Amino acid sequence: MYDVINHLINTVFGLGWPSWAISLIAYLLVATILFLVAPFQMLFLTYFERRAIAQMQDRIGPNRVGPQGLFQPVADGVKMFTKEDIVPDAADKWVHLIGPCVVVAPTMFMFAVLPWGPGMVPLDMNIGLLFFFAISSVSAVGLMASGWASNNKFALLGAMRAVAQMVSYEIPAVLSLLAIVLVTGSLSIVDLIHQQAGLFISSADVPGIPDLGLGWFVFTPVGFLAFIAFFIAALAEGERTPFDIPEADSEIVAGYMTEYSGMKFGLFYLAQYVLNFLLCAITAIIFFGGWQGPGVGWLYAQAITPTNPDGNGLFNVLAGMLGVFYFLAKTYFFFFVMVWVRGAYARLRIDQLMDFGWKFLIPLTLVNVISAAIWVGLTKWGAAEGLAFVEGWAPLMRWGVAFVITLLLNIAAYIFLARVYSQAQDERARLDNEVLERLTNVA
Amino acid sequence: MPQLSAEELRTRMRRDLPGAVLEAAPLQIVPPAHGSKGPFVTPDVLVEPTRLLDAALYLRDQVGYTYLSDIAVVDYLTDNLLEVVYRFYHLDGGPSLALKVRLSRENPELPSLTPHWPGANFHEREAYDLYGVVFTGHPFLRRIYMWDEFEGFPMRKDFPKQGDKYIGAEE
Amino acid sequence: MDIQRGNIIVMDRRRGKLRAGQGLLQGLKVVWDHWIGSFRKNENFSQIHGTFTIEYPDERMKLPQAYRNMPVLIYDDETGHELCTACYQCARACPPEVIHITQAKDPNTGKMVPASLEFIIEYDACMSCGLCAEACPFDAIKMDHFFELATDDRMGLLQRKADLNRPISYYTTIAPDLWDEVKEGAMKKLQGSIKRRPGVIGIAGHLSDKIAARRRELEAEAAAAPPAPADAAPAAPAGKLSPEEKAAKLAAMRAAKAGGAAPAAEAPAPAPELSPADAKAAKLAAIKAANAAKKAAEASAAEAPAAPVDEKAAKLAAIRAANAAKAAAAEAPAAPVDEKAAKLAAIRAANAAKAAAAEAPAAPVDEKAAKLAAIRAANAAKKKSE
Amino acid sequence: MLKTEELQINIGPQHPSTHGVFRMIVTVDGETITDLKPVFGYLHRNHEQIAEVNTYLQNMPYTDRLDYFNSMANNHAYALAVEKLVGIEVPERAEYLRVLMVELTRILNHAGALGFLINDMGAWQTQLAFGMREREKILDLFESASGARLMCNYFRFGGVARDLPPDFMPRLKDLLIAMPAFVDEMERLLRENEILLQRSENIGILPKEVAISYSVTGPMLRASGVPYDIRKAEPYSIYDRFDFDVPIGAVGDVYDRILVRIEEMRQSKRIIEQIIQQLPDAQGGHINPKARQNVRPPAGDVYARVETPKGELGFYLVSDGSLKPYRYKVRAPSFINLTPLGDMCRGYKVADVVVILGSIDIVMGEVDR
Repeated sequence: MYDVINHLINTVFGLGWPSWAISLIAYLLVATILFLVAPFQMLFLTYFERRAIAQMQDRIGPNRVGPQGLFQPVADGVKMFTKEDIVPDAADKWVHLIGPCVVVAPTMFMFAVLPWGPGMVPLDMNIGLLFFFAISSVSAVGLMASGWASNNKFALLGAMRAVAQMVSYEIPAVLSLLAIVLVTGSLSIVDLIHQQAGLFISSADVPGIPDLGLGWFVFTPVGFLAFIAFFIAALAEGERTPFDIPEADSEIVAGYMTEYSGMKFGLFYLAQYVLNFLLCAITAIIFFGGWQGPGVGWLYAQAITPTNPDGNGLFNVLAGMLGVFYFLAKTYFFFFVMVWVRGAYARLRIDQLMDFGWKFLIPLTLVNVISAAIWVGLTKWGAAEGLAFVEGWAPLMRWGVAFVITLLLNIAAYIFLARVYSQAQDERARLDNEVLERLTNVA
Repeated sequence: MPQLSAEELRTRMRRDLPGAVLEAAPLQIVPPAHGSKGPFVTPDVLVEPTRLLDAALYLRDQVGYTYLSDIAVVDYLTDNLLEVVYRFYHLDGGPSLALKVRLSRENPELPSLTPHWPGANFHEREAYDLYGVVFTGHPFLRRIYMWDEFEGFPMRKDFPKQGDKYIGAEE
Repeated sequence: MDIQRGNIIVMDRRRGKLRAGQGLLQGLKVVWDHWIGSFRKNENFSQIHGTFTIEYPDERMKLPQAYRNMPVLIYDDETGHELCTACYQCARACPPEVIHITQAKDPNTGKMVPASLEFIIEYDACMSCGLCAEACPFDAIKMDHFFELATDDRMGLLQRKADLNRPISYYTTIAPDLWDEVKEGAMKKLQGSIKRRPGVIGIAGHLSDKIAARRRELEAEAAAAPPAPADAAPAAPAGKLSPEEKAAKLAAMRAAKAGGAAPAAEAPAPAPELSPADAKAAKLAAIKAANAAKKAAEASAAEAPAAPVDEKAAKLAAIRAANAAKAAAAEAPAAPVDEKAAKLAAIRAANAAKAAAAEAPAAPVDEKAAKLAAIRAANAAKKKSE
Repeated sequence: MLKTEELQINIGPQHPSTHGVFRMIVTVDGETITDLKPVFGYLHRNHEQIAEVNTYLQNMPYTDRLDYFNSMANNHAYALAVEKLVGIEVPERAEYLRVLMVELTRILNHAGALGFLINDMGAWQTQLAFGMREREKILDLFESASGARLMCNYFRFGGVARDLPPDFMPRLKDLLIAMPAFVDEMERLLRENEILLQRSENIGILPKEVAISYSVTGPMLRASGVPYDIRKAEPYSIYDRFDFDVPIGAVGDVYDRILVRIEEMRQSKRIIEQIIQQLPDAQGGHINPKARQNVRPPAGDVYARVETPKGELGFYLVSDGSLKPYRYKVRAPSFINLTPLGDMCRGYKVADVVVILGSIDIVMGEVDR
């Protein structure tokens, strides 16, 4: 954005403004766009989810308000706004009010590091990924605050579950990203995307691969396993089925949201759907190349960039449009997968969720980190790091060996852990029965 | 399938549990207005109320009718008694065997079967709630349908069928 | 326990199988198939894919004939007579006791008539069980298919007879086969009860005024027609008459014959025209009928003491004369009438006149009755003249 | 020593997954249940006393309201009781129609019950929607035969209210084409799904002896390993003419209850196929011409029961020789199956309570009566 504004003001109009002014204009513009985009994402996602899940259930879904029911979320929003805001008598009123705000704010921050297209990132932080996940865990505070302040047993149970779940699932999420970070050697989200150029093989691993923007990490065993683990963790982070335990409507009514109504309730929804969008987006970015796709790289090479200030502004627009299209298509696909999963599965129990996170997902991601280390060693290291024997191999050969080894390692780890985990389940069942026998005094 | 008739059960119980089985007196449930259908003599086994538990356990342990299906109370107002019907089944199939107990309407009291058949729990609570039959030894004999403050036993034949005295009482 | 004709299956729990996500993938596959299938509609019962939503206000399910919602009363389109005879079978069969019936009485005799005066169903408490329709021996109460009964009026669901009446033609549109099954018996029973219903009793409320008016009109016409001399008839060749006119003529002739025999109905004014073919003629005929009726009433009043007729016949004649006069006075301008009804009325008038004539020679049975009839006739005549 | 306090939670009466107005006073230690007391009666309308002021036939529509999922099965039990009391013969064709309707009821109940159970586990209504789809088809058939979808009021003493309409059989045959696909699909969704296995295996175990002493009935009793099906144990109507199997469970947990219900749908389909084969040869009309509307049984008492989809539904009738029953007692399966709820839930988590409750498959209209 900075480059485009700079080009417009200083080159086209020749005004010669200082760079801080251009930065200010660019950021204001970007912030405005993002704050407009975020709620609309939420509106569209709710509509999208309701239609998609209705079709999975052989229904039609909302189709009355506007063309094909497109204005249904708007109608819902109007309803939300006009509803009475009820605060329970026994609630802690200020905390009750602050809770939803604290939940929403971090999700908005997270847009700051999200690249939408080539060169279209509000802020290219060199620790973007870290920022993203650090900020996302702040919302747990808001959840706990609102659950506590409601002074309702269901809300408290829900909040405790939410915090436990969020804290537990940060770990597999970050561990699975760690594998990718190991491979790329960078925490910058923009860097991650740039490294996914190529054709099924990242051009960062094997130089000279034709660049079709398809060198996604998901095509490597490390990336694939990391993707599965990360997506599962993302479902838990975003409180989606089968991990929507904090707001399990069939058990604890609505969890921490039980005592909220009107727009405060709407804020929780906003936060949840924006977070879901962001998680889908980050999945698309890290494992599926973000805006990478056939054609974007070539278009962007012609555009005005810091490295190529003489490019054509038209190509900025074209590359941006194509990149945003790829990015959103991938993001919505992942959201569709979330809806799909929601359509197919029941919900886990809180202790089973913990079991799954700690006993299966975290060991699996740890193994994956080892795989990533092997991958890095085989594809990137050389004599300097003490791996002289791979020096002589061709890059493709090195890539192939790394692929096979990590694939075998990951499959073995998966099967081993699945077996161990299901044995652990049986053991738990036996223990449960013992507890049951102790507690039950059946004649 | 076991096919034990009520008559056979009666003879067996007379033999094994002397004194527990009573002769069933005919019931005058037919109001005079309905003509001359005559009194009604039950074919089932009538048990002495205090020996009910013995009889039920005999049925379960000796005869093999382990499944307690139903406990029904009938209010025979003209005969001034409550009849409690216990219905047992054999899990190999076949028809039921019923034990009947007759109680006075003023002070109906029976030993509870809940300690031996936990499934009798709700049946007995229901009988207590609607008819006022007190089951001694029941672990949690509370009203089950009506609220705890309710007075009277709504299924008894002399309970007023019209009007709501509780609305009046609140005023 | 041994089981006849079958086995005991112990469900296979598939223990010992490695569970590593195959089941989850199977679930996803099922849902995916449904998502793909949802772009077309689920057409018949043998399909399990495809949307099966019926978008209710836009499309509606075809309700089966046996569908029952709320009970309605049906009446005959042709005569307007309700099938209900107020036998109380439905009220007795109704479990929540929401049917309330009042039986109609003959205003003159005070006797019960096989028709309902008022028929109330509390729709709000009705449980649509259909026992009333099953219990009805006259097939007068049927279960409607209309289900959009929501209302914001608290008493709006208390349905009176006027709200409950539906024509048979309506019922045949919703349940043709069910009506065909019972049609014959129902119509036979209806004819039986029509015979025992005087006046407009038993006719659907919104039709009763109309039918009564039409009847009176036609009776007046018939009363006007009788005096037409038989030799005045051939003014127009018979072959050129339309069937309706022919029928009317026939009726008029019949009435005239009867009227001629009856001294009470004798009227001097001859009707020059044949039949009320056009408005003008009708008006003329009506006026003439009024006159005739007046005269006839006077005559009967005068002659009553002299020739005491049977009480019933006298009363009938008097009422009829009064009605005819009233109708003639009030509705003389009301122009062309229904030909069929005219025919019916004419025939009926003729029959009545004939009956009166037949009974006139019969000796006075009861002095008191004769006197009463005479007084009544006189009163009627007086009223008419006023 | 660290001391933790137990928390009392009211689940219900206004709760998304209590299947009506049902309340459970749950005492939890953390998330583990230490005590559970069911409280009900919110829907109590003294059904039994209403029945005492009605004539025998007038009670028929009221039995629909007991378990509004299976009105046909309720009708059947009541009709059997009165027929036994009065001594009315039922023509053969009517018996076939009765069994046909009751077996369709079983399929629709189990389809719905499984859907609701999975919904209680937290699925977003997909399984329920699939179950409801098949249920709607069956309800369409009911509507065309009896006139109503839920409150069928179809049975009469001595037969059924109406014969089948002409389009019933083709539609039923269509339905039977869809039925195996539907059951297989349900099985694929439920049987091996790891999440569902985790939620249902070894949850809410009711051992065989305990189940018998608790007098539970129906699929719950069979899931506990007792092959007691009234259709086999004391064949009523014409159930002795059909071949069908009795599925039983090995452990008696929620998973077994799911499996038993799936298998019972298959067996019901088998019975319906046999009915379609035998129905054209059946003698007699749809109603016994001698059976009138108002029955006046001799003084006496009778108990008749049927195997409804939920279990043993029994009617205990005492007649004083008048037009109205002197005593009318309903032995409701949902009500009795609730008895072991407290003991089944103890030691499990809060989330399991709703699953165990869902696996009992209660309908509050029948529990509260």
